Amino acid sequence: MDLNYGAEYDDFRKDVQAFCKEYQGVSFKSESNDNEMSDALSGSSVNKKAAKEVTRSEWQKILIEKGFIARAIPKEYGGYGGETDIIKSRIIATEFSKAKVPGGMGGQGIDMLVPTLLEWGTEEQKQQYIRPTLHGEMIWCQGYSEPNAGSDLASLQTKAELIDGNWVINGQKIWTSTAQYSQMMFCLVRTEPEASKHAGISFILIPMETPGIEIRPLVDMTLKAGFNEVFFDDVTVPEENIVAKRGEGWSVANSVLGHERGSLADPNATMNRLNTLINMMKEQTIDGRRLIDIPSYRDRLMQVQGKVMASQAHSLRLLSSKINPGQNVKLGGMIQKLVGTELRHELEGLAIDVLGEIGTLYEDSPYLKEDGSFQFTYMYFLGLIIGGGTNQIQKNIISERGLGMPKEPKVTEAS
Amino acid sequence: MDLNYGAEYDDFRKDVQAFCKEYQGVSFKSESNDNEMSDALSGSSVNKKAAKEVTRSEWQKILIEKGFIARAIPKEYGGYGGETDIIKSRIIATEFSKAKVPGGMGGQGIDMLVPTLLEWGTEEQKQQYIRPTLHGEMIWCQGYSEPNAGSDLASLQTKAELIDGNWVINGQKIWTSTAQYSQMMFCLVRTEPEASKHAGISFILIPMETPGIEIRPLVDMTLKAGFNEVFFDDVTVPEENIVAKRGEGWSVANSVLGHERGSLADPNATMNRLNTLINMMKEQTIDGRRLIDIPSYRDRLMQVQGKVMASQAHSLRLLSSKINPGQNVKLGGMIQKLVGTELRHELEGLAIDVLGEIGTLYEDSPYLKEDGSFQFTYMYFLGLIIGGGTNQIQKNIISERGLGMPKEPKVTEAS
Amino acid sequence: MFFGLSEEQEQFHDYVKKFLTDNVTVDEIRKIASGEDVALQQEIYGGLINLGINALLVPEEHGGLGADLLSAVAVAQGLGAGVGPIPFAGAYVMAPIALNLAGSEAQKKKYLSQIVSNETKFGVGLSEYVAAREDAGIDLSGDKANGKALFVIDGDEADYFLLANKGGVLFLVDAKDQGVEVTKLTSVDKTRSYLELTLKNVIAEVLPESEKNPEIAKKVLDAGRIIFAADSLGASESMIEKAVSYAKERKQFNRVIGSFQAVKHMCAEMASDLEPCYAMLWQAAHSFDHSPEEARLQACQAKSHISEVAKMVSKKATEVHGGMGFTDLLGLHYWFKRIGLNRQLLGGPELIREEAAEIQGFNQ
Amino acid sequence: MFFGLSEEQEQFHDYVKKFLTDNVTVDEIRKIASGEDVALQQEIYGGLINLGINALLVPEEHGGLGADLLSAVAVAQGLGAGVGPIPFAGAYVMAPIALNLAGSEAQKKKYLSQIVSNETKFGVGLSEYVAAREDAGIDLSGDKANGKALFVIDGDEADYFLLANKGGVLFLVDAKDQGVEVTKLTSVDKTRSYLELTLKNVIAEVLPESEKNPEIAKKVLDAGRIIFAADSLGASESMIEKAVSYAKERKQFNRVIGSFQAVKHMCAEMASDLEPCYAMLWQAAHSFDHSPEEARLQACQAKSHISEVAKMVSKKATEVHGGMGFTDLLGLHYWFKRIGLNRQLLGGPELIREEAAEIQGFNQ
Repeated sequence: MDLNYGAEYDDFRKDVQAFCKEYQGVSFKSESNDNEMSDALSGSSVNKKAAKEVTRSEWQKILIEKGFIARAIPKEYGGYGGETDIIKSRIIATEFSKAKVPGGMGGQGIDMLVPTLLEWGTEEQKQQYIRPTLHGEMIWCQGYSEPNAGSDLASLQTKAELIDGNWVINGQKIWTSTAQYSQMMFCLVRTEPEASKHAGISFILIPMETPGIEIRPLVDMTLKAGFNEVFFDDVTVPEENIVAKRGEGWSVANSVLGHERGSLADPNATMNRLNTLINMMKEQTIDGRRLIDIPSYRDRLMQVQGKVMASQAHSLRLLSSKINPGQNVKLGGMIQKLVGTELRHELEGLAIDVLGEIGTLYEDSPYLKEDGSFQFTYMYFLGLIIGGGTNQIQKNIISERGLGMPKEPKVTEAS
Repeated sequence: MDLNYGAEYDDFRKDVQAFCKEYQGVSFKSESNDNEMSDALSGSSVNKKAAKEVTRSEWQKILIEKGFIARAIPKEYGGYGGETDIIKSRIIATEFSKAKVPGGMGGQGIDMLVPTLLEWGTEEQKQQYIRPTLHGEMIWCQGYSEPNAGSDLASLQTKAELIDGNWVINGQKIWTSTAQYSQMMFCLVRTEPEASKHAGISFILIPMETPGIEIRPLVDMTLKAGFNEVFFDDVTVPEENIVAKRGEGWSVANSVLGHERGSLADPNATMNRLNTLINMMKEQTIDGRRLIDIPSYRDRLMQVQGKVMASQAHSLRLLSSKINPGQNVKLGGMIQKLVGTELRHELEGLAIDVLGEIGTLYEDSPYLKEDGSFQFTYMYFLGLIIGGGTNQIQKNIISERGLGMPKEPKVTEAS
Repeated sequence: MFFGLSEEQEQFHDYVKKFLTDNVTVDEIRKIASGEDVALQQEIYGGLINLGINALLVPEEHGGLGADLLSAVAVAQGLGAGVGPIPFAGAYVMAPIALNLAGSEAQKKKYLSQIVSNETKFGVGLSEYVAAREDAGIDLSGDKANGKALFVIDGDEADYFLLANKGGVLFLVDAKDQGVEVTKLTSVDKTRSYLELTLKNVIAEVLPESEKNPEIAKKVLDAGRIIFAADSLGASESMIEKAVSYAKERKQFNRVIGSFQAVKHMCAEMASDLEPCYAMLWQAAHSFDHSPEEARLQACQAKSHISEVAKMVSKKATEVHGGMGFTDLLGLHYWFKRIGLNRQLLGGPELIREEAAEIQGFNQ
Repeated sequence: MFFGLSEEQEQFHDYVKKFLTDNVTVDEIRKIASGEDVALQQEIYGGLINLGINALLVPEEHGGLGADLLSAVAVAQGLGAGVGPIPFAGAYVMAPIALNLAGSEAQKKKYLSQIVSNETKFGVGLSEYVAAREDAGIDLSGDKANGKALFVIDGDEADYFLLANKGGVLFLVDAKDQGVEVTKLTSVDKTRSYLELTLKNVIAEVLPESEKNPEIAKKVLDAGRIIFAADSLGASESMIEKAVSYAKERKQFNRVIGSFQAVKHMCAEMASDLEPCYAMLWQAAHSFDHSPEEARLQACQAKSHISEVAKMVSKKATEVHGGMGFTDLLGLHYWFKRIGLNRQLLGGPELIREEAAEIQGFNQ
């Protein structure tokens, strides 16, 4: 066990700290696609009074230049051109979080499309898409799920036919977040209707301005977060917008899917939320008694704290396994989505319970605590328990791939 | 809602009370097949100082004569010859329990074989077996499960062939409680190897003295309760020992199986155990603090109490549904085994936890509380969660028969 | 001996459930929750008033139906099942019970008959009596009330508010009194009203028996808790029904998802935990009228236990619906939120379990 | 940066686990638990002493290996995995740590080297310090101790007992002292020793630093709790392994039961809850040596959280085994009982969570 990162990293941390000091209080000129609850989700508190204003895109460029994001992406595609270094990533995350300096943009373009193109894309595709994506100038949405292809994603039916050198796409996608702000979509479509379920899928890039695309907002139970349905009616894009070969779409999608699953419930964000909850329990009272002095609340808090501590330590172990190749924590990575989303949902539910009737308030009230984010996040994480491969599907994966248990016998006909 | 039983029953209750007063302090001349933990299981406290002594069999006859047991069984077979009246049964149970007067014998002969014979038996079988069984002179054990036929009972392989007017039986049974004390076994055997799984089974009565039977005690995790394995090597019994027709054994068994499942966790016994636990938590201390004054223990106690109260009220509703034919509580009956065994296991686990290190003591120690029965019962009810159709099987039944959900698609080949 | 809802109570329940199923589709709930269609809400309200839910608990001598609490439970189960967007627990259960138990003869005569005629509506605010949050709390001196009452229920069109001070003295204030300032609070459950009252030197009309007997306020509280438990039970029942029927239709992997053991077992677990709650709830309501010595404990345990079961159901039923459960399309979340609000009203499970222990003398 | 067991620690762990798997079959555990084969137990004990588990935590200057607590955790995981029927947590973790932190130079010199040579064995009884049950408790006046210590661990062949009074003063008593009366207690877990001591005017050899610094007793307690958590984690790991492999072999309904979603999900739930416990445990052990300011909270949380997870695992793994899980045939219950005893030793989860809150200043 060695929790020190070494001198090189100590120096790096100092650089990051200096940067954070310089940019402390930075804020963004208002752009549209900010989610008002994103801070609650990431567990951080909002820095509302800002000193410096930059655009999101400017900020991206500053961060790339410093190597704080897009670190391992070649310079020619707009990245920093360095080596992957997850310890540095962690130091950056930690120090930015401490100083309340905003990190780089996330989103499906940067998190999923860029690594996909780096692995599967043609030189032209890399040249064309990566730089504007990294700079926040090209926003992407993901077209995977369909109304009848959720847990069973591979049964998707949106069709693309190659007609006169163009893909002509018809069908429907659902759960497409940020569709309304996106310039582009990466999309799974069925191009080989004769092939088997998994082998008939291709991965295609679609400009969202293309005629024939209709976006309908999909309101969810929080009445806030922005999912959409996207309809395609003879949407036509050039043949070269395919990534990898025809029928390789399933492999393309799977090569980065694991990444998304792990990132749905960041243990550090959970720890921040726990601290927010603890502080609130010290401040709020019932009949003059502090919430934290009510033993049954406190016992539940301690139970949740135990789980949060375990999760956080576990994330360190996973980090370690990435930089120490001998360390095998295969199962340890697989459980992250299941354990993390359930824990976060539980934590937010506890916050609601200790607040009692105040905990039921929503949207707008002088009595709201943390902007009512506990209710929002309680529901949002129930959504994440369901989304990104429901936790039932996760249990299938853990038992089959993690524990080597047999698959369920296949059923060919619908019962 | 009407919780009164009416004047007739008030009178009956007085009769029962008078009887209980007369026999208060009755105890049994020692016979062998008492389970030392049976009181903990039934939730009652043991009446150790006894005034009157009778044999088990004498006591059975007294109770039958009064109509307190075997009430609806015809006189000609040794019963009381009255009508089924579950309110009277409940009054008897309540008053006997209050006065700590022992009830009638249970066991698989009286609870399962007698109703089976009444429904399916020939006149000769009824004449021959019911009376001695009711009188406690003929003890029965049940030969159903086999090592490879547990949850999937219908796949049982113990074979009976009809040779020269005799059934010749070979095979093995497991989980046979009281086999070592029994005069008789009722047994499911495969008589029609060509028929389908369920249609190939017959129900046969086997005297335990028959040569070729070997009983091996099966020690369980409590190291106490008495299960056995029973081996059959050319065990030969007369052709007329079959109940109903060849191949009807599955139907015969199922006609009384539901009864056993419901009786595995009596809510009144659970309530008695809860009261035992509460009293103990008032008496025992940690660093001078009463256990019941430790808020996190108390909160768990209150949670369990809520469940126990719900179970007890539910049992009244089930009772009501039996005497008021219009009342439909189909699902209500199905859940009893699942809910009851889990609750009891949880309750006993709570008792162990509040006792802490004292709760880990077992078998013999001056510090044992309630004879160490919490540990015993904690394990025993884990056994019941598994036995009598595991709680996973129960959930299948509840979802399929109770909620009308589809069966899992059948798989014909082993994977 | 009969343990259960009487035929009449069953009918009441079925009528309410059916009325809401027929008249209040998810689209309509959505309009009501967003405040878009107030007329519709009034229409539904009127329909249920026609059934007599307002007169249910008013004694016959004051023109009511003189029914017992179990009848109100039957109605509340139906309201929960259909997320009925109308006042009930406060206006038509707690208020008439309080007036009947604690009011003077003159007060009873005046107000109870007005409840029956629906001329006068009561909002109810006992939150500070149960557990005061923030700087809330009401000071009652003589016939003047000052302070703040949070989480007043059923108060949207109230003519009077029934309130209590910390000592359990019940009193009425006139909504038109100049010193009464009303602020709307928004909860997750927008099908029901939620108010904050600020009282400045407001005339308080005390219900005199409550001054003499502090048990009366507790009794009113018991009734409210039993009704919210009934509401959550009804909502849970609907969520399970919806989950089971969705699972029988939705196909994935060439099978209806209801044929997967994981989905079946989730449904079985919900049903198994909910099923005993019916009897628990009915027994509590029955005891309220017929075995008062058992009623307080049963009311506390019913509220806390059913709240816990309902929370589990609201999560699992949503999960069974997959992504559709998370959207607004099926509107499943209205039931989820109804259960969420009921859980906290008049005390969350932990606080009520503390009370349950106290009732039994377990707290030193 | 490396988060995990070092290669050497892994080897220690694997050696212990393998040694027990190879040498201690279920039949042998059964004989040891029933007291039938004491020689076998001695042989196993000897084998593990040969590995040096006794010398592990003794500083090098006293002839020991001078290893850190994480190394002891590696051993304890292995012992839990194989229900190792030998003394460890008390004799070779808590005793050397107590002696090293609280002993005088003379005491260290004398006793620590005797631990290394295994001439002297220590039983440990801190139960009364943690939470006194019944009329237990030790009164220490000058160099005389009186009273009763329950649940002394590792004491079967002890030459000395390490005890504490309520104030956390640690002291040794000689097992041969006439005033020491030893009674065996039987717990569910018969693979480990459990004693009651009655002390009448017994000579108490105080470890002097513990008088000056009450934090030392807490530190000894932390170490013990971390070790019992490690033992439960190892036992849980084995139970999951056994459940998974049983489910892959056992057939019902023409399928291996491990292909049923219900069984698969039970296994996935066990594995998912256990997996983060490794890191939690290792971090606590690491902090014990390297970040003492974080160690107490981490030790408390590791003990209570892992105890809860292990309880769940012990139930579900037994259920996956069906009837066979309930019998003595596979001996699965030895792991079940090991987890059951560990859970209560040095404080059950609720009591320890109270402490965890206190450490953070959450209790008023």
